[in-house]
Amino acid sequence: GGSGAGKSGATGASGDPIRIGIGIDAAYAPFFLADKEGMFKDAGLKVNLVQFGRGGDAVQAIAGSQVDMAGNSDTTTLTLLKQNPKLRALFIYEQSGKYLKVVAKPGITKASQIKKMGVVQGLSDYMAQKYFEANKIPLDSVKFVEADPSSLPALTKKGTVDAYLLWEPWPSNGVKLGLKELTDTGSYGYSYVHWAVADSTWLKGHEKEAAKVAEVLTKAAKITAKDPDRAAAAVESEAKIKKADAKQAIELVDWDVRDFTAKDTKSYDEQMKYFVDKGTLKKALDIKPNILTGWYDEHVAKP
Amino acid sequence: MPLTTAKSTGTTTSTAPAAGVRGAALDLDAVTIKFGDFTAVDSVDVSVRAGEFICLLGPSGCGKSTLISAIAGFEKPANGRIHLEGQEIRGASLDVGMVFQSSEALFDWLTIRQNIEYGPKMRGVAKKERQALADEFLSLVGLAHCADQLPRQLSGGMRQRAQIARVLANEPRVVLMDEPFGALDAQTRQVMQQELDRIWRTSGCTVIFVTHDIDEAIVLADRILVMTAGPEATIKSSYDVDIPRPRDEAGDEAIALHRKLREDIGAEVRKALQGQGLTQEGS
Amino acid sequence: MPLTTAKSTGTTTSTAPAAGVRGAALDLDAVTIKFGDFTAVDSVDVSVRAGEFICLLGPSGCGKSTLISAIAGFEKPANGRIHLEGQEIRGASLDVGMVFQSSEALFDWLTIRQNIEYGPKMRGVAKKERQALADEFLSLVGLAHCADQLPRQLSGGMRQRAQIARVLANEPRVVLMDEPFGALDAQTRQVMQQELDRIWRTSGCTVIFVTHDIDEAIVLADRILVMTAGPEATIKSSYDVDIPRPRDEAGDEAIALHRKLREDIGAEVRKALQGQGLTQEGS
Amino acid sequence: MTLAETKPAPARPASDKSRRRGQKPNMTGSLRRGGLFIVSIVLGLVVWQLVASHFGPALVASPSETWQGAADLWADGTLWQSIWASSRRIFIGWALGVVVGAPLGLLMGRITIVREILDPYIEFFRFIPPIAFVTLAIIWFGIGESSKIVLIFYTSVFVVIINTISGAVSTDETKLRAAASLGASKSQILRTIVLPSAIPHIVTGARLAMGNSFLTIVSAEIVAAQEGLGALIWTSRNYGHIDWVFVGIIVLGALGFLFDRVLRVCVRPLRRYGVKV
Amino acid sequence: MTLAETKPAPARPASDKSRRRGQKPNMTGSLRRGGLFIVSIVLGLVVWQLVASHFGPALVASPSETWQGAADLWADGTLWQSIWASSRRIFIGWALGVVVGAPLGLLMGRITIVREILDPYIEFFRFIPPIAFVTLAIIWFGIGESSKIVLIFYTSVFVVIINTISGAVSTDETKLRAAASLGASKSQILRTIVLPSAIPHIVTGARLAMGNSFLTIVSAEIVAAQEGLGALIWTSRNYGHIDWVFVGIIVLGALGFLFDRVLRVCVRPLRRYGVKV
Ligand SMILES: Nc1ncnc2c1ncn2[C@@H]1O[C@H](COP(=O)(O)OP(=O)(O)OP(=O)(O)O)[C@@H](O)[C@H]1O
Ligand SMILES: Nc1ncnc2c1ncn2[C@@H]1O[C@H](COP(=O)(O)OP(=O)(O)OP(=O)(O)O)[C@@H](O)[C@H]1O
Ligand SMILES: [Mg+2]
Ligand SMILES: [Mg+2]
Repeated sequence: GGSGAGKSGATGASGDPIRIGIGIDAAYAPFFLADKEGMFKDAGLKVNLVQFGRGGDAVQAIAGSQVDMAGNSDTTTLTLLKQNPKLRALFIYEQSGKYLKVVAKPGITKASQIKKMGVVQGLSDYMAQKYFEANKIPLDSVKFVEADPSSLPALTKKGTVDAYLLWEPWPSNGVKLGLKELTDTGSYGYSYVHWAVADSTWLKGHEKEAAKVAEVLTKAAKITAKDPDRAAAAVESEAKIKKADAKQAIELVDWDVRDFTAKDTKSYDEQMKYFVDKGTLKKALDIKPNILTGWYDEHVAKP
Repeated sequence: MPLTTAKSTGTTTSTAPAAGVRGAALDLDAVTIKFGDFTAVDSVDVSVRAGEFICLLGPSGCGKSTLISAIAGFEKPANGRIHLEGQEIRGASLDVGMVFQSSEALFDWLTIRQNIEYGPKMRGVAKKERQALADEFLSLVGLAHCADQLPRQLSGGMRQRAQIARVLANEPRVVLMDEPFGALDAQTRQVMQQELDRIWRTSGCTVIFVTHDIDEAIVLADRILVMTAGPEATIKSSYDVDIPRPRDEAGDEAIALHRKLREDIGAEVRKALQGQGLTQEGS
Repeated sequence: MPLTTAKSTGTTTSTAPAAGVRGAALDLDAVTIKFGDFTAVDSVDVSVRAGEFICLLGPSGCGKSTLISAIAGFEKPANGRIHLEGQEIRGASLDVGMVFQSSEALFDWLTIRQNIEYGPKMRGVAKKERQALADEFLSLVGLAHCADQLPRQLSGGMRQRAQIARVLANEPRVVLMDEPFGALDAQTRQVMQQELDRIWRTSGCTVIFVTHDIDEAIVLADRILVMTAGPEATIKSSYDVDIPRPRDEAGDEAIALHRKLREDIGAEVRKALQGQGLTQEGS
Repeated sequence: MTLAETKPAPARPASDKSRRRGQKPNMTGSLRRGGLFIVSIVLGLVVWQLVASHFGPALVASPSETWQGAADLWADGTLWQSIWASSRRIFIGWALGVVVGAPLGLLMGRITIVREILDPYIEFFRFIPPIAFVTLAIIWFGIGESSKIVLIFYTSVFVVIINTISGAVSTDETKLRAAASLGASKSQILRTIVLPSAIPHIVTGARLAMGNSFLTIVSAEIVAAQEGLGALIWTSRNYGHIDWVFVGIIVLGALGFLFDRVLRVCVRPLRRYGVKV
Repeated sequence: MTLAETKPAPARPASDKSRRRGQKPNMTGSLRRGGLFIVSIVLGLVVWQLVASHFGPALVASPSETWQGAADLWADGTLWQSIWASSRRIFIGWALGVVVGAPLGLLMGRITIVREILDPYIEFFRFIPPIAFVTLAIIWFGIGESSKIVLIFYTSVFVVIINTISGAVSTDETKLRAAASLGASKSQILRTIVLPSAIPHIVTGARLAMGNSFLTIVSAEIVAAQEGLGALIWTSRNYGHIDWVFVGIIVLGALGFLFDRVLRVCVRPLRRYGVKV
């Protein structure tokens, strides 16, 4: 049964439990692993993992003071900063150039053949634009069709769209339907990145705990990278995702907990520009106060 | 106050209710009607000739409505059979029209005129004809002035008259009437009786008429049936009324028959009332 | 068939309906009742003494039900006032009980007993007492044997009796009855009349009784009011009935009064019927 | 609507005619109603403002923020486009639901065999959230309007069916008997007796179905909707645009209110069938 | 339920007693009903299988795949846990909806001022999708059970209110008058006349509200739900686990079917109030 997450607070630890909001997704493998194997408890932490249908909701729950920390993809979280100035990005715990892929219907082999592109608003849309830009194809020559992830493989198979760009499991799902993987985002230099985010007010009094969480995740990420089976088992039991699927997803990701780099910051400026162009944001936000570059290196001793 | 035959004014006589319609013979053969364990009507045997006018009398709650419901095909007898011209009755039909005791039977959402036109409309009678028919029966029951009102805008007696017009306009072969004139004043009632009598004679339909008014039964009926007090009510006695029409309820024969009937029903009522802890002194 | 006073059997007399209840005087002062543009009742002036028994007669559809609805507080007069013991009537109340013309007024989801106990229960009468009251009135109207049945399981006449019991059990100061005995056979009707008479005399309540039966009016009333034919119906004439009680409808005085009333109403009905395209021959 | 209280004197179901005439008491009545309505709105705004100030703009957009958001969306045409797109979908899906549901309900209510055959399916499918059918709807009906309309139809049709059945089974027995013995055939009875008797229930069903259509608009527009209030709410929510989420919500509520008022006015001529709204 | 047809003879509303006795015709009736039911299920399965083979396992799980999925989920206890968790939420939210909605509907139906005050709010909020309130619900009621129950309550209460109002306003005028002149006070009339008259409508409202509760379970469980059928459907959907999605759907449908049957049995004693289900 996967109900353990909510009540996994270790006995004996002092203080209020730390509530961490996560999505129900293999991208949160280190969290599931740490929770399942009692690593938080071993570090003297009392942690409650709170699962949300979508990672975005987990971050929003910080605004509602329902959780203290959360994990989510950078692109999604960026847009949330406008309404939630108290969000603080602490570190990155995973990145991958292979997690998002372009999948096309049979007969289509290169970007120039794609006339209709299936995307999901946000991350997928952004990466798809970069894909066409990288292939020097003008964006106005492609029609972007927005849909929800689970229907895109079928729509591509039906021919409603020529291709789509999505995260796992939808690329493999499409392959099962007879579609072809064209490429992944890494091939044109873009990665899918997850942030660990905290509530600034909470963080003030809990720097030490946050650091400990980072340490535990660092450890858990290493295990995830080394032993995908073990991590997949944890995902299966905590999030009801089939082990094989979880493992497949886990293997596509670089599990490495780290601080922000200049390259990251540059990518955020680009994304900000994308959102302003799209009208999602009225003007580019100054996100420097929200992204605590250096926090990880300062608080977490490199092993 | 002796009354001769009635006549409705104006155009009505020209479009007289389909003189071609013939009454139908009815045969009730050991009819028993139950509600669950309760036997309301038990083994009723009656033969009604085509075109006969039957009045049904009996104490309150004996089973008159139940019996005619069965004839109308609404109630399935637990035992026995009812035949209309040799055909077993298996459900409601155009042949048997019913004026219900309660005026809930009117269709609230239709005007009085539309209520009256309902049957002909369902039968596919052309609009013109339907209207003429409705006009005729509206004035027959004295409701021409409220043809376009809804049933809830009428008084109890007017609603009952509307129901009568609706059934008669449909020209059924057998007309069942459950205390149709109960809510009318004596004079309106007389006019209605006369109209009914006229229609009956013109159309030759069979009528079974439930009433509590013995005089009414005497004025109208070819034959009067008296039911026993329920439960397990049955036909107690049958009186042929041989008085020549038009009849005078104050005539000698009529008065003698009245007395007999009163005695007959009275005995049943007393039986019923005694069972219910009530007595009637001095009678 | 002369009838002397009635008496109900057994226990009923001992728990006689609260002899202390006094009737109330009613004053109708230029009462006019409209439905939209239609004036049903126009300028009715009537004074009813406390404890008086009034019978209201009139052609079908003239406005009898409308008038007593106003007295019950259901219909607000467009003009004029109705006073009960000097207090203007502004809505339905415990003081004025009403037996409706239609038995839809019974509560379908309650048994007959529960219907009868309804009023006392609402007034907070203790359970024991309520039961005794219900028993009394159940046997009064001859429904003791179907106390636990639902209204839809009764015949039309039985339902009407249940309604009467329900109102009387509530001991109102004014009892309004809209053709309460219309669906009863002659004998049951007589018994009911006698019971009503007895209750009226014991309790001293005021009664306004709508009926189409002239004899009934003569047997029961202190005063008979005849209404004109509608629309704009009003009180045409008033007859004091001075015949000593118990009355015999076959007595000379009664027959004379009957004739007068019949003539009086008849004239109104003829007026109404002529307006509706109907005539009555020979009268 | 003035029939509500039990005792005030003009409670008797008066004629249509009499009730239509605007008499003085009705005038003050509608004045009071108008006043109450404004008070309701003002009160709602005050409570909203209080809630908003309590939770802050990250969670609850204040009335003024929402107003600003609405103005922005209005200026670039998005708002009007969304309203129009969603209204169309809702209306068509709902109308289909009523048009299909009412006859089905009548048949199921009065014909045993039809009910026995259809009942298990209806009692099964009406409990399944439309979100489960999003993918199937897209595959079958494409990413155009049809799939969205079908999803809205899906959530409205059952409500109409169930309510119509309940109306059909409670048709007055005496009227059914009367019609049958006046020579009406089964199908005529269905059309001329059962249908009129069930009209108040059908109207209630239609009003509830309208509500359900609105509730489904988000699920329906999650898919391939570039425009529409549901899409607006969903994407704004994903981007943390609380003010736009609130614009969507308020507009949906107001639109629903409006639709219901219009529906009520449209069914006024049905008053003789006992419709009281 | 045998009252459906117009003409068959025992159509007259017979006494409760007579209808309860299982007589022979009823025996064959229930046999036929049972047979039809099985035919319905088999037919449904066949159609499902055909659809599944047509679309393939990536889009539509076949009956056998679904069965396998269910067996797996059953084996590790997830299924039972989900059923139990969701049933609890649905039941509590729904029951609250009925308990709050019915009295409110009665008051709104009969007391003009109450209706005039509450009507604008109800006609506004009933059109707003619960998904819009997910965030607020969490903030107010926490991430535990309460917020989910509140969301379910939200979608069921309006249905009950609207249906109850429609019942209350159609209370027979003669009965209201009779009660008033038998001395019943306004509140007594509400309790003893309006309520009994509205019971069939309340029951229909409750049945529809049950449907709406089920439709909301996915929205409700998107949030912070570790278990439940809505969460199962949502997660599996996001992971392309079509078989588990189908397990969730089928179980929801079957559960709804079951709940409705239980409800119908529970309201049987209300038959004298005119409840026919
Ligand atoms: N649906 C029913 N269920 C149970 N019993 C019923 C039902 N309908 C009628 N009865 C019973 O059957 C008997 C006869 O009823 P019926 O209505 O036929 O009487 P009636 O002769 O028409 O009386 P009335 O003159 O008062 O109208 C009564 O005792 C009544 O209680
Ligand atoms: N709700 C209403 N709307 C319009 N007109 C009505 C309404 N109720 C009654 N009327 C009209 O008022 C007049 C009087 O009706 P009322 O019911 O008082 O007659 P009544 O004397 O009781 O007749 P009956 O003896 O037939 O019961 C009738 O012409 C009727 O059409
Ligand atoms: Mg009868
Ligand atoms: Mg009257």
